[in-house]
Amino acid sequence: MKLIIAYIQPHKLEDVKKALAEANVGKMSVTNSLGCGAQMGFEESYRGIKFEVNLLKKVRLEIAVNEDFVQKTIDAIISSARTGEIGDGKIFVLDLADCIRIRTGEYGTEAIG
Amino acid sequence: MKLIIAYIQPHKLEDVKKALAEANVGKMSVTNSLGCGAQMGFEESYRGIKFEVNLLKKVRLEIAVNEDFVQKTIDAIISSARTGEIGDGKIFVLDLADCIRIRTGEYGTEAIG
Amino acid sequence: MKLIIAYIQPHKLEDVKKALAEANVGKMSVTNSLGCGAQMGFEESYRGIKFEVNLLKKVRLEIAVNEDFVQKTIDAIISSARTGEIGDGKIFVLDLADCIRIRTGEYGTEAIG
Amino acid sequence: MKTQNTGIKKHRWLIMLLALFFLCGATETVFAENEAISIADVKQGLDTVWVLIAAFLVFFMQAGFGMVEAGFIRAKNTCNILTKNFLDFCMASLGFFLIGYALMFGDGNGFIGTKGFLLMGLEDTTSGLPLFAFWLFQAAFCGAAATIVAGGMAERMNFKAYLIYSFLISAIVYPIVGHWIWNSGGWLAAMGFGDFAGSTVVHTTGGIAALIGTMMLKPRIGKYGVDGKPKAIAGHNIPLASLGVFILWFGWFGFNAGSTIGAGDGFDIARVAINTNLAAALGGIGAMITVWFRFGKPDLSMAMNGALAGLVGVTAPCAFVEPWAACLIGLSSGVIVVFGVELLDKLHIDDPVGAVPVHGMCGIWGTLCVGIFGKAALGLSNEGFIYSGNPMQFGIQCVGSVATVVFVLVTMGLIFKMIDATVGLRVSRTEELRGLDIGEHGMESYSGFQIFSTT
Amino acid sequence: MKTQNTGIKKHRWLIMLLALFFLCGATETVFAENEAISIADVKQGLDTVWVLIAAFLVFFMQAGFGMVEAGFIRAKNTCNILTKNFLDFCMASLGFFLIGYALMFGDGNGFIGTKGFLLMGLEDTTSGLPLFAFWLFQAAFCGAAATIVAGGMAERMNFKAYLIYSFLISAIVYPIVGHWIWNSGGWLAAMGFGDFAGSTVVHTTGGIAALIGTMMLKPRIGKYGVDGKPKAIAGHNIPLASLGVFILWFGWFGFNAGSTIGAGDGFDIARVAINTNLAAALGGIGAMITVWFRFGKPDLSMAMNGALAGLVGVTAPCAFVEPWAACLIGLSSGVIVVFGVELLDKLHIDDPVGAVPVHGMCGIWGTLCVGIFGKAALGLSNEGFIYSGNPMQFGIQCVGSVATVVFVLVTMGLIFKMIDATVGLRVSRTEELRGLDIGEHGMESYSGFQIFSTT
Amino acid sequence: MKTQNTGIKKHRWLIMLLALFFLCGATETVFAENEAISIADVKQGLDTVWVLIAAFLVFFMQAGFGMVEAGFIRAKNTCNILTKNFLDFCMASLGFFLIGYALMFGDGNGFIGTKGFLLMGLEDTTSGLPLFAFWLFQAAFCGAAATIVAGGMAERMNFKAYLIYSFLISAIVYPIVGHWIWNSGGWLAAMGFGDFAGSTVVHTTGGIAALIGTMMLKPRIGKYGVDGKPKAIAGHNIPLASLGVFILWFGWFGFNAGSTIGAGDGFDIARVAINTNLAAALGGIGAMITVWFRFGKPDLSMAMNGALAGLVGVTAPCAFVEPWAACLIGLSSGVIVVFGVELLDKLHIDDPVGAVPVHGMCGIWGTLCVGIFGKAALGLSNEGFIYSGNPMQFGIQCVGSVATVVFVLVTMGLIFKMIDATVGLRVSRTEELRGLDIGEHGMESYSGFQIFSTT
Ligand SMILES: Nc1ncnc2c1ncn2[C@@H]1O[C@H](COP(=O)(O)OP(=O)(O)O)[C@@H](O)[C@H]1O
Ligand SMILES: Nc1ncnc2c1ncn2[C@@H]1O[C@H](COP(=O)(O)OP(=O)(O)O)[C@@H](O)[C@H]1O
Ligand SMILES: Nc1ncnc2c1ncn2[C@@H]1O[C@H](COP(=O)(O)OP(=O)(O)O)[C@@H](O)[C@H]1O
Repeated sequence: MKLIIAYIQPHKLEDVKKALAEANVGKMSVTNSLGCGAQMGFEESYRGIKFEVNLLKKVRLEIAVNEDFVQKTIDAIISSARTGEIGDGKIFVLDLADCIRIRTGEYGTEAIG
Repeated sequence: MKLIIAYIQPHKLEDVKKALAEANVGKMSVTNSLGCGAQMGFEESYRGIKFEVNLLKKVRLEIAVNEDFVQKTIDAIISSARTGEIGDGKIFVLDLADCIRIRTGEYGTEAIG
Repeated sequence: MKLIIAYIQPHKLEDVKKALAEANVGKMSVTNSLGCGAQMGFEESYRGIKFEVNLLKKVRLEIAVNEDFVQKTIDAIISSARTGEIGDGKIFVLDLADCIRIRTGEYGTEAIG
Repeated sequence: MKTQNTGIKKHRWLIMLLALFFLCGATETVFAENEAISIADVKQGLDTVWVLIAAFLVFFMQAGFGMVEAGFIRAKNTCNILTKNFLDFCMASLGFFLIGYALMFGDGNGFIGTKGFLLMGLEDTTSGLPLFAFWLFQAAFCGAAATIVAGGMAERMNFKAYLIYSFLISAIVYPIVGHWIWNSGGWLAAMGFGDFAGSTVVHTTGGIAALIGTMMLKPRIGKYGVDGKPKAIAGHNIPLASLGVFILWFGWFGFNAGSTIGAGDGFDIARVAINTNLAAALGGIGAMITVWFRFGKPDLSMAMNGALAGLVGVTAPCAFVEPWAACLIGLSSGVIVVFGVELLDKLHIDDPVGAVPVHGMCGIWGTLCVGIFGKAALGLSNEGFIYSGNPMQFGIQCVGSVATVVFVLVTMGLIFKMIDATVGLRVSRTEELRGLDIGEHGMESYSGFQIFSTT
Repeated sequence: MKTQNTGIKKHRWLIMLLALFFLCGATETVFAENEAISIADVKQGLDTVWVLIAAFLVFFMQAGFGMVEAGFIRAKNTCNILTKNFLDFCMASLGFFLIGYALMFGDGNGFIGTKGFLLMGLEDTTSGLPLFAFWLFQAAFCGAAATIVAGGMAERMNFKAYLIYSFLISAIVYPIVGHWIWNSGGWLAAMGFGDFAGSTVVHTTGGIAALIGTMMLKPRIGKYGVDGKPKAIAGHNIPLASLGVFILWFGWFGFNAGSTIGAGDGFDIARVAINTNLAAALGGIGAMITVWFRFGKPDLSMAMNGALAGLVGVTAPCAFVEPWAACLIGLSSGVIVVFGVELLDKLHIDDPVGAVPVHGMCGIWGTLCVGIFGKAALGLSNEGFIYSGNPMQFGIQCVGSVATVVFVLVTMGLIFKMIDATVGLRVSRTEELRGLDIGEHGMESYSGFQIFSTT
Repeated sequence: MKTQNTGIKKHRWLIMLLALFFLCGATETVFAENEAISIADVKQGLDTVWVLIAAFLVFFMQAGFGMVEAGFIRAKNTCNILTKNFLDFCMASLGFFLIGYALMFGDGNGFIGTKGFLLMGLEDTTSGLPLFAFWLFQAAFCGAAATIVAGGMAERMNFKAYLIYSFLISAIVYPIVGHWIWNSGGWLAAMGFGDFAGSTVVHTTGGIAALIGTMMLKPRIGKYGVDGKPKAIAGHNIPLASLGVFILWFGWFGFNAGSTIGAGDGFDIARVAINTNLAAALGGIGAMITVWFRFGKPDLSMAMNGALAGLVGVTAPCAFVEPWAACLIGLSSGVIVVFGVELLDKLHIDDPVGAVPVHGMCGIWGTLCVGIFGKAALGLSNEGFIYSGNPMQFGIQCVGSVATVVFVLVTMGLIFKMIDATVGLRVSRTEELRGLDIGEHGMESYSGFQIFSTT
């Protein structure tokens, strides 16, 4: 099992969700996040003081999947979130030692979907 | 060491915290999250346009524990967060390679608690 | 590759970012989080009812780095976030199985920076 | 050319005619150029201006109520309370137009009016004002009585139930109480009961309706622990509530000072206005001191409730008392409201915004204050207790207050029971947990904002 | 000259007459020293007080517009709309001072005024009011017309384009329409066109300008799916919008009832005020019922639009109709607005706050209602259709409404085209996605708040 | 029986006396039936109505100040500033009732009044108004002066210190300055110093108190980097601030136009009102242009400060100048405020909301403008500089302005020192970091909202 963490542009969320659904990945958790990367920030000014904002709004997805879904998930995200411009985001893959469904108490790969 | 990530219903947070405290797990980090799972969303309508909301509010817990606390933690969460209804949530367990306490610079299992 | 998760005091974020930049770590993701740890909470009262607030505001950093950057990153965080007082925070280190840059589709250590 | 109105009398017509003749001549030359400037017209114009502006201010209080109620509850129910607040004014306008005004100000018996449905068959002026101006002022009052209840029953009351309730209170219950007290033919008015601007008519009515409603609804999920201890469910937007309090205070100047139904020579409206302000200020101070002493923190939400309590308290006596007395009334109301909030929590009556202590308790207290601090010289039937040592007026005030409380408890109790039996008073558990905004209206109040709520 | 009015009584007629005679002489000299307690002065003072307060209320509507517009859009564009709303009132004040007033109320021909630039060369009083008071009232109206457009074009219009547009509409387009209708020399005024407080002058003008602007701007990114289906882009702060609606309603009392330009004997202002209130209330109820039936949920945002629709609808006829007619006008406007919103969505005209249905459609509808429900006895040129069966007035209303629509479509269409060709009407895609607050102003509306927005 | 007031004149005394004699008889009987329609009563009624409504508007400014101050600071200190804002009005009401009014308007010497504590022993009317109406208007002013300071010292001032300060300024410091200028016996009044509605009395006093307070408090943690460069600490709720500005502008109509203390024949109040509006509008435009040129972005927060600056600037001269001059005063104030904000940042004086530039600097500037643009024909003692070339009035204005600045610096400096030595001016570092809402009041302003703040 793997835990996939993906950072994407906020306005791509709907597309990514659709692509994931088509890849049969329906479960996920979404958080908002601020990202600092290759993408340049922008300048704000408040009452005559300028300042650089280099934390940009991103959406963070956390998706736990069984091994055979890992590549499909990654591909779905890449295809739907890519615009080719800096700031498109990153995907991180972690090993998932275990997974438990609270409702039933099931463990492991059964519990993921 | 393990890093336990749990998604629970928001109104269960108080109960879960109490159960964890009884299991001697007092440290944790909490974030709000939006979850997409087996639980059905609901319909909103705004100015005559209906739309499906399928991201539901969840609370995300992140708890780093030593090996001997893993099962206790999981059990405490399950027992306090379970209602038996869809949407109760999931627990993910990850291997934790290291842990450092910033204040003291301690590493490893010492630093967790 | 490692995924470093750090919880720090909110007002230390600027210092930590500066320290990381000096250590050539420029990419990261930031989230707000509520932490429960050794640090005591505080008491609020609302309309005559007192209650204990023991979830304190923290900032959560997520930084994916290649192996040779791990220690530098940790040191930079410790040196910039430490005040010596309870509540300074924790750093968690996880193994990162893979990393993908969405824009280019690159995998692995290439994709991290 | 109102000179005639001013009345000339009867016989002695010859002299009168002569006089008139000259007057017309005199005034004509002045007025001929001036298009009818009679002093009576100007006076009526001025009185109308005053009462209309007061009516606008009272209308604006609706916004104040909405903001206070919204600010003191959780974000997930905000849209719901605002819809209730918005619609109840609409419903009150309609109900008071169709039925309410007739029941309240129409001729009839001591208990209820029976003439003037749809404002038909009434004279053009009333109390020296154009009927329409008088109606608007009274309609805005009616809306206030209805909306008070929304706060007490917030975060769990069925929306349809609220609509039915709000129509009934504004079209029937409130007008009946109003008839007793503000219709010169009402039985309490006949007794010499003094309620200048409505501590009883509006606030006791609204506050007691909130009390019975809140008791029947039961507390919100999670408000009282298994150990019975109350838990804090914090309001989600204190700046909004604070703005609401300022709007209410602002509007209250119209509420109280407009109840003179005319500008007169300015003395009465000035006294009412200063009393209103002092009572509000002292109410805020009183509540702040009390809450600070009892709970160790200067709690803004309580101080704001205190100012409102002072305003409610001074509403009945504002025209009958001296400024120093207004200070005392305000201060005491501010203290009462803090203990009132505590008391309700002990009784497990869950009133999220403090509608019962503010409007119910201080409405009663203010009514009684008329009997204590009121002065006959300022228009009250009997001299107040502290001046005369005679409890006559105090007794009358008790009668009126008790009568209103009992009447509202019974009628509103029945109405809520009926509603509960039909459409149901309370929303489902899931809906309450998820929030009424989504459950009832399918929309969020703060779309896009991350709101972390565990209750 | 009060002594006379106070009337004369009884015997002693001879002496009275003498007295009167001398008093007339005496008072003249008396006033010379005593600074004028003349009834004409008091009356003018009262009228000025009334119109100034009304002007303040109309000014305050600017806040209402700002809050409604801000509340109904996304957080990321809030600062931008507020800046537009704030500056357009500033620009309107300036433009109306320099040019607008002259074009609108200055003497000239039936189409446009040509005197009074910078308020120079005008008489001290106009319509029985000090010029400055009259100007302020009218300037506040002018600001309202300008700001209506901001809502329809929200979330994607270039800021500089907006500034240019807002100067032009308030200095030129609005004053010309106003001249036709509210200058006694205007061609529509001469025809007997009735628009008491501006359903046409202000609201049709603003609403139609919003329509053409919105069409030219194209919808917001993501508003219509590839399948053409509209998507909901929810407003970010419903309590703010709700407050805004209350402020508008409050201010509208000044808008309509102040349009009497004087207090008179109170009857007119009272009628206008009650009609305004009833139409607003019934508008809210009408929209609520309609939206509930059609979409299954009592949508607050629509109910609030309904109240505004009722207000817009009753603005033209408020002085000419009876309260029951105001109820009908309000109710129908409330229904219209719901269908209007739907219609625009079908036509893919993306109007985030409903400026076109509320101000444009109901502005026209209200104007026509004058011809249907108006009464000659209340000052209209011809009896309305339902009383007389004669469509004369209705016809006149149609002419005025059509003329205004066409004129505004053409002039504003040209203005927007010109602006588009020079500074550009619309912001870039990146800027729209990131939000205009950052793109145009480099600041955030809710600094520190976590806002999760995927549109 | 006002006929007497109207005075009696000169020759023809015998007949006049006769006439009066009979009139008295006549009117008495008339009034018996008619309840007093005398022109003097109506006039006094009208003046009272005007001043009371103005007082309500000034009171409402308190809400405006609260929203502006709250909106321009961080979320974590919002509740604190709102509590301060709320309580200082309560304290000012009390303090001005007990002591302040006596010191300000009571008879005494040129420096201070000594009669009328608790409003006792005063005549029923003052300046042709019921005393209570006059008091309320003045009390609302007093509250404004106190609350200005809250903004400058926001986000770090001890709550108890604030309460003490606010009582002292409203009960003592403000009334003394007011006595000099607005009591006919005051030494500056005697010199012919012109401050129509309080650029000096209210705004300079408040602004300079904010200056000395802010300097003594030191900047907020993190405001100036180690390199000395200022950092932006963005306001958390711009819509709230924007609403506040509109409320202030709205209320300012009452502030300035109500300072006529009567409606008169409408000319004065109309001039004041138009000047107020034009100065505000031009202030907004002036600041917007300046900030856009200097910093490349149209910064709403500055434009709003500009409107307030224009309002402050025109407050002293509003009755004495022509509209075109009001435009210039507004425009220049708008420019000044931008440079003022920059200057303070250079001096490391950390004034989160711009209280010093807006109220202090523009208060002084507005006071001087009286000497430049004022006209003797409009009631000023001497013709302004641009008309006469004579710097007399300008000189007087300088004297008054300097005297006020010095007096406030000294007294408030001492008061703040004393407070610092006893309860302490500033909160602890931890408290400041965590936010004063939790530290001082134990509650949050936006419970449940996720707020991400690193300062
Ligand atoms: N090494 C990293 N650790 C944590 N988050 C990262 C890392 N690299 C990128 N991110 C996240 O991904 C987002 C996009 O990264 P960026 O470098 O701008 O995109 P791209 O690689 O497409 O140019 C960042 O804003 C940040 O949230
Ligand atoms: N595979 C997954 N990856 C990430 N998050 C998940 C996954 N499955 C469930 N979740 C989280 O857990 C929450 C509850 O899941 P759900 O399927 O509704 O509950 P249940 O398994 O009890 O029916 C979801 O809303 C989501 O936040
Ligand atoms: N075991 C843990 N699991 C998850 N988060 C933790 C853990 N321990 C600490 N944290 C996070 O780190 C923050 C600081 O921890 P705390 O114990 O107060 O600091 P310190 O170790 O410096 O005394 C906590 O508020 C919490 O967010």
